[in-house]
Amino acid sequence: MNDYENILLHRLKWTYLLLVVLTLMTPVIYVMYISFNANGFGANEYAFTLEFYGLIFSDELLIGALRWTLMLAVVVTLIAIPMALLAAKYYKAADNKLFPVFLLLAPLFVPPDILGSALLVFFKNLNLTFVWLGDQLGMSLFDSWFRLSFLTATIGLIIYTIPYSFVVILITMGRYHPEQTEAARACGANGWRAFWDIEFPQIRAGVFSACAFTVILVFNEYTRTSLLKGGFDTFTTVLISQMLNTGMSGQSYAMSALVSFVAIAAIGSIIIFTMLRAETLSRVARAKAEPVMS
Amino acid sequence: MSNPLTDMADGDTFPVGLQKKAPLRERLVPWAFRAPLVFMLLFFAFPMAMTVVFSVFERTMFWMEPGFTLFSYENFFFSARLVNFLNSMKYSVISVVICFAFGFPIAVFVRKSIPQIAQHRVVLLFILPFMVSEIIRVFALRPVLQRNGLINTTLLDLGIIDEPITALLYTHTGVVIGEVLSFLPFIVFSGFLAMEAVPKFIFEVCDDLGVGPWRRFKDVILPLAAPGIFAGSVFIFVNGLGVALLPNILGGAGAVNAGLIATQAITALDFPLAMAVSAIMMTTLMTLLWVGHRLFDLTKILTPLS
Amino acid sequence: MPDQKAPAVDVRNLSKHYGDFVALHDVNVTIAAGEYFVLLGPSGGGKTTLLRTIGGFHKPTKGEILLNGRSVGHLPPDKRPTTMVFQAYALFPHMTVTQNVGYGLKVAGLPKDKVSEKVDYALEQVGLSQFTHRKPHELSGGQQQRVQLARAIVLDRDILLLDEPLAALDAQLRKDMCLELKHLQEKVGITFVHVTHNQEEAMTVADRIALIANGNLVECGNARDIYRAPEKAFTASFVGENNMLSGKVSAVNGTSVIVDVAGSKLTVDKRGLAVNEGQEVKLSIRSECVALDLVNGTHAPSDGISITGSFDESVYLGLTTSHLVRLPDGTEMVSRVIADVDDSLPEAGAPIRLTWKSSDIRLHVD
Amino acid sequence: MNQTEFNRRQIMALLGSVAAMSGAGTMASAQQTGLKLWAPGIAKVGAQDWSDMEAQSGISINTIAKSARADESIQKMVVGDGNALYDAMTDNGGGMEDALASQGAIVELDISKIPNWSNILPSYNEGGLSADTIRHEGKIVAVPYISNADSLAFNHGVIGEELTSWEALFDSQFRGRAAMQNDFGPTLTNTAIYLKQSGKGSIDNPSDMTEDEVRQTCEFLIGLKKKGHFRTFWDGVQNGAGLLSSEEVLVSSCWEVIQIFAARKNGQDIRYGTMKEGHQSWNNVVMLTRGGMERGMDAAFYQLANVYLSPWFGAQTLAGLGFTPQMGGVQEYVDANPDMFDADTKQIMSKRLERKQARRAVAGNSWQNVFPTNIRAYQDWWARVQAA
Repeated sequence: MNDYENILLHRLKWTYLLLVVLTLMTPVIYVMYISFNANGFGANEYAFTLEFYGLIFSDELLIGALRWTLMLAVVVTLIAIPMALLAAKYYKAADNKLFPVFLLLAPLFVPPDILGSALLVFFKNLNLTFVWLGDQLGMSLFDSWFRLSFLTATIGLIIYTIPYSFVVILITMGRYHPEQTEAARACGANGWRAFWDIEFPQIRAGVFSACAFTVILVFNEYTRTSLLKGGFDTFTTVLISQMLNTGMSGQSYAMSALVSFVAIAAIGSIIIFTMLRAETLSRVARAKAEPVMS
Repeated sequence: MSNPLTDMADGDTFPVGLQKKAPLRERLVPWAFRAPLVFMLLFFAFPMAMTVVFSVFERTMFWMEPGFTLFSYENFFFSARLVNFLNSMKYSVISVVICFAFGFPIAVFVRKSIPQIAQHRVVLLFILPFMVSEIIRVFALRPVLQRNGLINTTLLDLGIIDEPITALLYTHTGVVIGEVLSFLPFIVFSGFLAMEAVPKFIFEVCDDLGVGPWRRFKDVILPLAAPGIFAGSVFIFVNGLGVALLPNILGGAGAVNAGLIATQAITALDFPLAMAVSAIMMTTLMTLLWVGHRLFDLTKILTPLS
Repeated sequence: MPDQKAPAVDVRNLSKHYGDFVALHDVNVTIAAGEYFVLLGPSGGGKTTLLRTIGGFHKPTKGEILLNGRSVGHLPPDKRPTTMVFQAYALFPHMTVTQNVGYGLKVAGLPKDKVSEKVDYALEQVGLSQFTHRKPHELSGGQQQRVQLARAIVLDRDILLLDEPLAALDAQLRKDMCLELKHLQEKVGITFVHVTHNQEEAMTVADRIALIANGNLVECGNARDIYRAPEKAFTASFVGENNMLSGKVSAVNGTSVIVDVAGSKLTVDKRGLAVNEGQEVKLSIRSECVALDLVNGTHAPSDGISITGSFDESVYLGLTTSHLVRLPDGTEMVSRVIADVDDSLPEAGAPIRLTWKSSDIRLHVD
Repeated sequence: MNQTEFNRRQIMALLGSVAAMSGAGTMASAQQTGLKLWAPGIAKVGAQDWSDMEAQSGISINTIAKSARADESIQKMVVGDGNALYDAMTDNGGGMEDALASQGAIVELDISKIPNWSNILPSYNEGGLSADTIRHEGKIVAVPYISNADSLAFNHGVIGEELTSWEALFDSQFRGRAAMQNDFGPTLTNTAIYLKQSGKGSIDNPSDMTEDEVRQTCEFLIGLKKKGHFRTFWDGVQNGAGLLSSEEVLVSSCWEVIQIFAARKNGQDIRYGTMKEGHQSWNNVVMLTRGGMERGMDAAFYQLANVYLSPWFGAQTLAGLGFTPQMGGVQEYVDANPDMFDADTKQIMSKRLERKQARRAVAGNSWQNVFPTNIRAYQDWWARVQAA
């Protein structure tokens, strides 16, 4: 942004950008708007009420679904993030970079329904083969390993979220200088200590935002989970089955509004926090630089 | 560039001068780094490849049995499904173009005239729409686009139109609107990543040489950012083709894409057909990525990261 | 305790291949304990690869490395009696100076008070006692390198490896740091292995210098021998400002040979090298040993220790002035003089004779 | 602890969490002690959640939401793991109970354990009109809880006149303002009834058509769809009601509960007509799964079934969702406790009951069979209609 640029044009571009973000946000705001409307979706008159927010925690179905979704989110994050970290380290050191990149980013390009149905049929067949194998060997240890259950949903979601966390972690790793790991090794730290003491504290921000991102993705994902889940209901599948049946109950709107509000607050605080830290760092740096000049 | 794989491997001491075979533990460690790839091979690459095999199975009442028949492909190619598939391809291309027209300039603007530290934060703004589940976002579009929806009522109040536009919903336009609103952020992300390949001084140099924004875009930015743009466009195209949600909720007559065909087939217990559609989608995807890689080496996308 | 007589670093026919690129080819070198040894050479010559192989960051393809008599080929960097100072970016940005310096001790498991005591002593040695709570990005280049030094010496390892530690500093600071490094080494008394491409830095700090180029150890010796009596042609071309001449041997008599260079016959001491007639050889004369013979011009008979050419131009560099002369076959010779020449110089293109002492010209066969 | 340590520990953690997960998965489902009921929202009355139903039946109920699609439930119960997940389920009688019983997914019921079975509608008893809708090979395998004759909902406020024939749904005056259900069962049966009664198609039995009859019906619909006659095909109550209340469509073949919700939403005059050609009648039944029986949940099932056949439930569903009660004695029950419903609800209830009798009296009615003999033809042709 040099000095000669036309300030008006710059502001115009900024307003255009914010306008696009606003239009993309209308569904989120619309859901929040409905969640406070007493007579629910699509009604003409509007009566403000907080009733539904109260109902959220008494709605057994919703709370059960929330519990399952949280469990799914936690387990997927606990597995996907370390895997993304290992994959990023492997990618950095690998000489043939095309293969890991293709394998790890390809799930981004596979549409949800296609991935879901392909995995569904694959797991069913796998389960049938395991059952057949069990009969041959006369034991039923792994009969129900791959039936559609929590495990299959977790595997599907790991495949869905790992590209996102892989890229996020790779971006933060881009700024890390490998000489520091070597320096740590030269100081007597072994591989793990060098990683844990030196590299991890510097890529921690990336790892945490990857975790937050994965949790949000798992929370809001419907298509793949609905195809691969077992008998339990996750947050989104309950919302959809309500939509397809008697219509989303008031508290469902309230819950989704609450979830998106919490997520926005999380992302918003990350933005503000980094802004503040950048501000304080630059102010401190300026203060330090001052005396030298004077 | 030291190779973390090897240094991390020799994790413990040996008696002096003894050069025996590396212990199991040392050979195990490089495998820990390959575990994610093995997982992806086992549970992603292998199942997607198996779709081709399952697509030629015989269909039974409730499941399928091994066999070889091209009935599913025939069922796909010689029926209205093919017309729908080609149609949804056409509309996907339209939404790619619209997304690119609306989204890419934002990436250029962010990269060009926003200070370096603030850039990531501005791009983060585009993650906010994903805070609500994709399905609620699409459902919420209905009251906006329908006959007495938000758009029609505001236009009517302003007197711009005198009777509501019905083409916004339950038509192909509705699907395209849904696709654009769902996938616009992705062109901003991939554009932003692609613009990483365009060094900052390019803008000063072009100004210096008196190069107008359009020519600068055509001759300089486009060639440099091509891999990222291509990846973003393929992402939107393939998702437009494969997300069943959009035509299902917003589409009307004939608005059926591959994803919807697959899921409808699954509900109708016609698993071989669903696998045939998945196989066809995977081949389209692979050819697109292969062509893209030949034209502009796609690994260039991640080079700014490593 | 490593036995005294074993050399600190003993590299035996070490080779390192990256695919078909040969980074190091059959290198043999021994560095005595307590010696300040410098690996000098052009960038990409393999000196850094050698240093990093000694440090354990690369595995040798062939050959062996013994530190204090023990083979360490399979040991990782943290298990070797070595530690390292890098060119840049090697300080831990999220730690203060004290934490940086004390990290090695913390990893070794020393109690807290012992660590802070040793850290303060090390910081004092490098003169950074009042910067203890600063973060790396708040220090200057020189201070950062001093912190690295402190971080290395605090570990009391036997061998300290330095990978172009002063390359990122500006000229004046580099001069001061060279002397500091030398004094630190004498004070601490452990072996330093220092990699640089800067000849001056090498000669300031080094007890012995090894010249390494395209994967080979060209020559090894103390600063004075390398400068005054280079064995190999490459050493001459790299160290100091030597005039390199190539010619054919026209006659061999006793301890000297006659070499035909650009039409003149030069007599050169054989130095015991096996040379026969007609062989292509290289000669090197340090430019400060070459004098412009303004007195008897070109008509004096050729006496084997002079050559004629046409004057090109002269370049005034303050302390020295360089006179450029073009020989009949196009090669260029430089005569460098300390004194500020006040009398008139010949015009460009005028024939001129260059003379030198017979002991100053050296014969090289490879 | 060194690098290899980290990786081994990390792999252990990975395996540990996988085991924990599958453990958690099974543990969580076992811990829910109540009757695991796979049912849609319309299977409950009274409060928003299932508390009233639980109070009446004296058991705890864990419901898993179920969509109306027939083939989805077959897939889940026969190929999927429905039996492991659900103790009881609901679906359309007269078809689904035969399919599931034939595959051994549901079990025969012992009606002696259901006291209220005595006041069930006579047509369900042996030899009655709809006897076979709850029996498979003569054995009772299902308990009906609601039934109805689906008709045409229309926006009387806008149209201005009472519609009494399916002709209106397919008439060009409502081009682009008509809608039908996005499920081959009801839509094809309704269209077939119209084609049969109006003589436009040679259809013998609309509820179990031959391949050629299915072709005729679907080609009729495809022709209309190509002319842009249908605004859309609705999925679920909220979608159907929204179409009518937002005047997106003026006529729609749908369930009566959709017409009630649409009318209630913005107070428009949306009515549910009686069609002279006949209606697609159906009932919804609750069934005990084999898994439920094996897990000893049959006692709880019988208590719930007893509530479904109680006049209390009949009155509530008639008043709330407008479905036909499956038992007699509802009117006496309402008179017995006058304070349950206010005056005009009672008046609406009696008017609804009247109109339902009128609809059931129409000769052309035919049963919606969700599992017709050549279901494959239905599915293939329906895919063509959807793709048109």
